[in-house]
Amino acid sequence: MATLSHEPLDAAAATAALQRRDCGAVLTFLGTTRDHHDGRHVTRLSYEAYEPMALRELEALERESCERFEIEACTVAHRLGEVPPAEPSVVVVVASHHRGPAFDACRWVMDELKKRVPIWKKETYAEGGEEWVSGTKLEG
Amino acid sequence: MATLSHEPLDAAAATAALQRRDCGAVLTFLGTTRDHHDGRHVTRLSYEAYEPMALRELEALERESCERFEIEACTVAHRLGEVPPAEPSVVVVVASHHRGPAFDACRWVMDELKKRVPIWKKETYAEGGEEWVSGTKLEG
Amino acid sequence: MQLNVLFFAQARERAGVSSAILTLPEGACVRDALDALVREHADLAPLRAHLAVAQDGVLVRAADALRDGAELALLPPVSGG
Amino acid sequence: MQLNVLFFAQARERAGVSSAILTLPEGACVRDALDALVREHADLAPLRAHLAVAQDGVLVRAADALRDGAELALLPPVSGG
Repeated sequence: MATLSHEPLDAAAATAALQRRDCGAVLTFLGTTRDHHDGRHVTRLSYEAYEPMALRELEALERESCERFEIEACTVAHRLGEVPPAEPSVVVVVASHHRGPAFDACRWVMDELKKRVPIWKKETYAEGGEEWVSGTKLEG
Repeated sequence: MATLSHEPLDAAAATAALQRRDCGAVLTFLGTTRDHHDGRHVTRLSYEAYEPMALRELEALERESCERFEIEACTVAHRLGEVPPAEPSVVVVVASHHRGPAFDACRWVMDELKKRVPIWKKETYAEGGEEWVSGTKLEG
Repeated sequence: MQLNVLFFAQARERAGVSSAILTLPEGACVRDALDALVREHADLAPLRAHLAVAQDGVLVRAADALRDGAELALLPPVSGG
Repeated sequence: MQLNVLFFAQARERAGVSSAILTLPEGACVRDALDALVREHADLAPLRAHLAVAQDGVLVRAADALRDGAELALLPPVSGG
């Protein structure tokens, strides 16, 4: 089940939820906030979303990943608001019988998430100033 | 740091240990024990290793993965002895600046682990009987 | 017709508001809405070519018709993950 | 020379022991050790072609020389993960 959350994401719980007796592989991707970007020191990172649409798109990614790849389950959670350095802003968990499709699906979900989901990241810099990270134009 | 353990693996702790302020991606692979294999119901799974050599090979995989791919850290843990269904027998965690190399490295480590590390898996079946899972001959 | 316009990220900051009511003549399309919004919020002009627009949560194109009472969202290039 | 032989997985079960002391003439190679082990534990014969051998933790080939006092491990096809 897709989640948008203003609280810290619980990657361990998301992973445990997908450990199943019939699956041999569980892959968990954490996109964690970095304190550097293009040589600048980032002191603050925050995310904003068009929440109802973003949630629907995350749900679509979960569903489509199960259709496109030989996987049994996929969950995506994205954090909103301020995210301290080293904490995850996004958690994708994929469970499958065999490991190959888990890697393929998890990578696909992250690639698509960055192109399709109305979420925006803003960085604040130690040197002063803040900036919306340059992103990808949504295509209908 | 590579680990061989007769106790349950703590995937959450292994993941948390690699969440770093300078890394944007942390990927955690869990190889979990399945209760079915080739249509047979597996009631018991256990692992045996040539421990000193296996540990050295796991350490080599950690080191080589950091040399071959643009990643910052890699840890591998393998459980030995009996592993109940749905619990991880192996945990690989990779941290990197960007997510592409994390996926490549984690997949490579699992492929190599299955070819290079002297560990053996035995399955016991509900129908009776037990079997060492057919594997890969080690090559010098 | 009336639309409830939502502004996100750079669009919100450039417009100085997170939402607004926009009144347009019957038969207006997405392009007409953008024209009106840029007239009202001149700082949106440099962003316009980069904006996607969703009507009631579905992406629409410049020539698509608007529905009275719809929610129109201005979506700058996305950078989630 | 004397070698400490370790048997793993199928090799252990077929030999019925997990370790043994093997005495061989000076100059013996890995092949000689396998010959002697299969003579002593006939059930190892079907596995022999599939075994890898490590001397003191390093994989060796059939013609490689053995070292007195070494640890020789019989390693069936591996299936970790």
